[in-house]
Amino acid sequence: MQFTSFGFLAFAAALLLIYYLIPKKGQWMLLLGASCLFYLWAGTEYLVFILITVLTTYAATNIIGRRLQQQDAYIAKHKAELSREDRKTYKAKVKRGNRIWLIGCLVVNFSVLALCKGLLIQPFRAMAQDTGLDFLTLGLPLGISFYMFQSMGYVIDVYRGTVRPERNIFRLALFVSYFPQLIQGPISKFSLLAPQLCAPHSFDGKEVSFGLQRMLWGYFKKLVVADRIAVAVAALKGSEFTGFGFLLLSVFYAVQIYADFTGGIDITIGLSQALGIRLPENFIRPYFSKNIAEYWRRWHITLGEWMKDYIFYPISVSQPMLKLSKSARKRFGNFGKRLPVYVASVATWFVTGIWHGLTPNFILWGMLNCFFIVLSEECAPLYTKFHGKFHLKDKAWYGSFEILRMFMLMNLIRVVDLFPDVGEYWHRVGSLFTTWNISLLWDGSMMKLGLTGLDYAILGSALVLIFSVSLVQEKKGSLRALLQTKPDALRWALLFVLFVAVVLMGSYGIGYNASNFIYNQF
Amino acid sequence: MKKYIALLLCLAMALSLAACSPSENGANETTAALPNDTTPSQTQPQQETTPAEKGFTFTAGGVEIAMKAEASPILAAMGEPKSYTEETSCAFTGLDKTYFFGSFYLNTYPQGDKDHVFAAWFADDTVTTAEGIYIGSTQAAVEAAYGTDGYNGSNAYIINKGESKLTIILTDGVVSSIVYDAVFE
Amino acid sequence: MEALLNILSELHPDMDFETAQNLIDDQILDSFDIVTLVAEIDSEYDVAIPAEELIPENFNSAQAIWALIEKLMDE
Amino acid sequence: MKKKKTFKLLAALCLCVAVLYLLQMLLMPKYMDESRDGALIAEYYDNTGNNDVIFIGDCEVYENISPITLWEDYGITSYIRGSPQQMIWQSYYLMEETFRYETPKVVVFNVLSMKYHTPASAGSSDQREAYNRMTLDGMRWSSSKWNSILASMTETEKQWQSIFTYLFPILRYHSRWSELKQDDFTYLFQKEQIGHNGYLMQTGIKPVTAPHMEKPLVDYTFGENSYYYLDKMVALCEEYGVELVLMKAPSLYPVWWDQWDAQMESYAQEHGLKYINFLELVDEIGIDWNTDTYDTGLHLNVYGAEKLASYFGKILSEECGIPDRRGEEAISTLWEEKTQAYYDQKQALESAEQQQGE
Repeated sequence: MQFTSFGFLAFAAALLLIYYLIPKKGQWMLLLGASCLFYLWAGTEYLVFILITVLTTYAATNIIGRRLQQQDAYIAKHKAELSREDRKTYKAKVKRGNRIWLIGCLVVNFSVLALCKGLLIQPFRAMAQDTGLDFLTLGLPLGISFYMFQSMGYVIDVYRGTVRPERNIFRLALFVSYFPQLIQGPISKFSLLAPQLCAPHSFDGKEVSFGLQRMLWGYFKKLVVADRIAVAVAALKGSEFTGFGFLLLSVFYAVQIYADFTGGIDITIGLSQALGIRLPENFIRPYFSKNIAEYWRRWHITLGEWMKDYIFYPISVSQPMLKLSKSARKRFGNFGKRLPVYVASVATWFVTGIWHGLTPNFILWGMLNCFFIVLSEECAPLYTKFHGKFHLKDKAWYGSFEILRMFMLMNLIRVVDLFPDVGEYWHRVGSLFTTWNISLLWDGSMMKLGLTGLDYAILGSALVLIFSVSLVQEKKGSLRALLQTKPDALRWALLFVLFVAVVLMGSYGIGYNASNFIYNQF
Repeated sequence: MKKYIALLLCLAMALSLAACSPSENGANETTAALPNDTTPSQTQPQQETTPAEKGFTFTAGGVEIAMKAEASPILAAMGEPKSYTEETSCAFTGLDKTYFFGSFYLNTYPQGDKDHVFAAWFADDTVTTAEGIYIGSTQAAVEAAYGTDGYNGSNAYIINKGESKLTIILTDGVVSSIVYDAVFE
Repeated sequence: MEALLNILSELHPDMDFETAQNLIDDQILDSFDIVTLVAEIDSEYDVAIPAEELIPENFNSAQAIWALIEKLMDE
Repeated sequence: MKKKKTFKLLAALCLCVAVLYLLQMLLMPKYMDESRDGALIAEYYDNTGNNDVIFIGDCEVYENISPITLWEDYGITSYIRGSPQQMIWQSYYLMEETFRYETPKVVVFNVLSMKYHTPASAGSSDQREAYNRMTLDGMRWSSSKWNSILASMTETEKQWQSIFTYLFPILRYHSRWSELKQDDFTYLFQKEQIGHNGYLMQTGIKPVTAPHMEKPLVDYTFGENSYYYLDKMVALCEEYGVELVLMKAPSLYPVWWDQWDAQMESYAQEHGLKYINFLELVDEIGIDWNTDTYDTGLHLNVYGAEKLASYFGKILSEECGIPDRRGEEAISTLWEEKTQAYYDQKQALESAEQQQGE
């Protein structure tokens, strides 16, 4: 069920109503029921995948949890007779056992994920179709990349001893399948999300109203902007658009993906807020970033955090890496010191790449990001020197220049998503330097992308609005809180106008085509 | 008028949202496709595109007649039809035209500013399919030419190939009608 | 503690680490710095900081880092 | 204080709903100038009660029979509940709805739509959806409308969960605001009467030039779903004590195959119904294909429709016992007005036609 379907809205409305009417003890069960329904809607055959994750996660975390408990009990009991060394060896032994359970669980789950993703690409796709697994080739089970990572993060946390395992399998199932974040995240941490899911929530008018406002804003971005510009993005992928056309594609794609992804997240977070559940932010106006590291702290934050906590840090502070660091330092000096970080970065971005898709272009996408991060890190002293000399940073325009530079760079990296054929991508990138066809802006080509002049005007106005709102948020914080201080009538009027704008200008439904209504035969 | 309304709406929308028309068709088709980057769960596999297979044809008046082909060369070759009707087109805007050439009927639909073949059916046994079947052929001959896959179990063979559908209807074990249709997605 | 402060000021010479309390939250130390720090601490104090201890609370100030080192040495 | 706030909130909500409702009225097609057929269904509610005969079906009823002639020649009061390409399930639910307003003596159902057994069998999905709108949007809310919508939705519509767009048509027509015309404002609150008791008048003439040609079918048996709704019609009429008459209008195409005719013949016999295939009675009725059709035989024009009504009225009054109500004063006055409007339009259309011809 898509967020933009009428069914989803009706579903969410009904849920909200029931949620605050039933006894608070039952709220989490209602959420679980709703999540199951949501998942079943996508297709019954996919339910088995999420069940595998729930069951294996439940088993592994509870076994590890019990072993840790036994360990603590044992140490407490024999505190007097155990030396520090004894304690260490005992703990290490328990940890070795735990690790087996952890790895078992991770292997099972990531194999399922790899299988599901792998069957989408050739030659495995053809093999699956031959063996009757063809339903798996139609698309990924709903939200599998998201709930899988969220659950595995939880298993690792239990292994590390930072959270206690959930004993109630149904509560765990809710944590895994909580439907608002099933489609596109955010990837929440167990310690933050699970207690909220199961806590009783009383109706709080302000929270519900804020949540709904945020949903409305999300729908505006998704329906008015993302779904409208999607046509043009698809058209610009056509082979005739090289040079400036490619640059345009990268910008259009940036608009589409931003409006779509942040809009969807707004709907997710907004709905959750209306339910009394706070989810982590996933975006903080990423296009205002001035460098790539900042960009990745502001774009798809929860994925970045996940990668940092479970891939980047564990690799970079592992014993072999520390050893490597020591030896490399002797040989290469300061660069050697950073070597482990770079190795870990490459690994992290490789995983991030294949998480997005098992095709070469996503791996290239990850590596490009990694390359620029490392590059900017290595060049940092150079920059410092440069700025020490020229004092550009004091200039008012320099900040905007940095933002624009970052925006264009990230656009060009991101657009590789659209080209499964990596060669085609490089060809287009090359054409940036050879083809100067900026004239397509006014030679009528823009009108052949499936958008009318009115569409462009809507898009333009909507983007101005989104930009202004972002600017206010960047400078003054929450716009909703700001509006709250204004007269009720003004706030209501603004929200109503926004609502009407979504209804009238959203790209949804069958679309009115007058010629269909012209009577012609029966 | 349109401009006034646009202007009015513009004013009404204090948020400086310009009033414009959403594109009618295209937008809806793509709403389902969320970007891969953000939502791997929605990743759609690349569709394999097989080159279009050639559809069923038959030959009359020295021209090969294929579905969706442009009608004008066929009409030129066939000369004056014995009968001709036209009616407002149902699925397309414009006129559906039906020609009768004595041995077969030809039905066309407009696309762009040209007519294309929408359907054709035989009227007598002077025309044969490219596979040699005509009105009066036996069921055995049909099966020899087209196999048994398209048999509907009672009175007809319905076979799809490329952008065409061939329907052969039998009465008492003998071919009584042969119909070609253009196939649209 | 002395050695730790040295390591820190090597990373960011212009910072006063003795008083700073929000090294992570104010984005003074990024993930690259943390990893470097872990390596340095490992060679200086022979204490391996495991990945699960790499959380903001443990790295927000020099004192917090020092407390972490002491805790790990104690184990 | 709190009371005041609640009041304000309620007032604001009412205002929002009112604005949305107005917008919806504005955005819905008015069917006054183009696609006038779309306006017919909604007009019934101003003409309920006292109709002894109800015609139900697609354009083969609302283009081919003139109720005014039935009144003038036989004093029969009748109404046509038809819309473009009206599917049999839509006809059934319209029948059900009509019986909430009045119980006629005879219901006449035109059987052409038997050929479509599912929404998908009626051609292109987009077009089908548009016809659904013309039939369904005009209906007032009732369980009949709801059920009719559920039975009518095409695959595309189901995918879009279009049920919500029937509940709130603004969701269907939301993008129409850039195409609004003067008509949309003129007829915002009050529409003109387009039909004459459900009859849509056409005065043009376009003679039949050649026999219509249609390709043979593999299977001529009507679909199960078609029979399912026909059975329901029979049962419903029985329940209300209404006589059901089946008719096939004298439209030359779509072709009414002999095999179809035979099936209707035997169905009528089996259920003790009257089935009249007017195609076989063209000469008796006196239809002249050179003057009585406006589109080469697909529909009759007003001259043909008057001839058919004149012929059909005889059957209705003599065989079905429909009374002559010209003696009833109230009804007479009402119908005289209708007759006047009918001839006014006829004259207007004819002179417009003439002007165009010159």
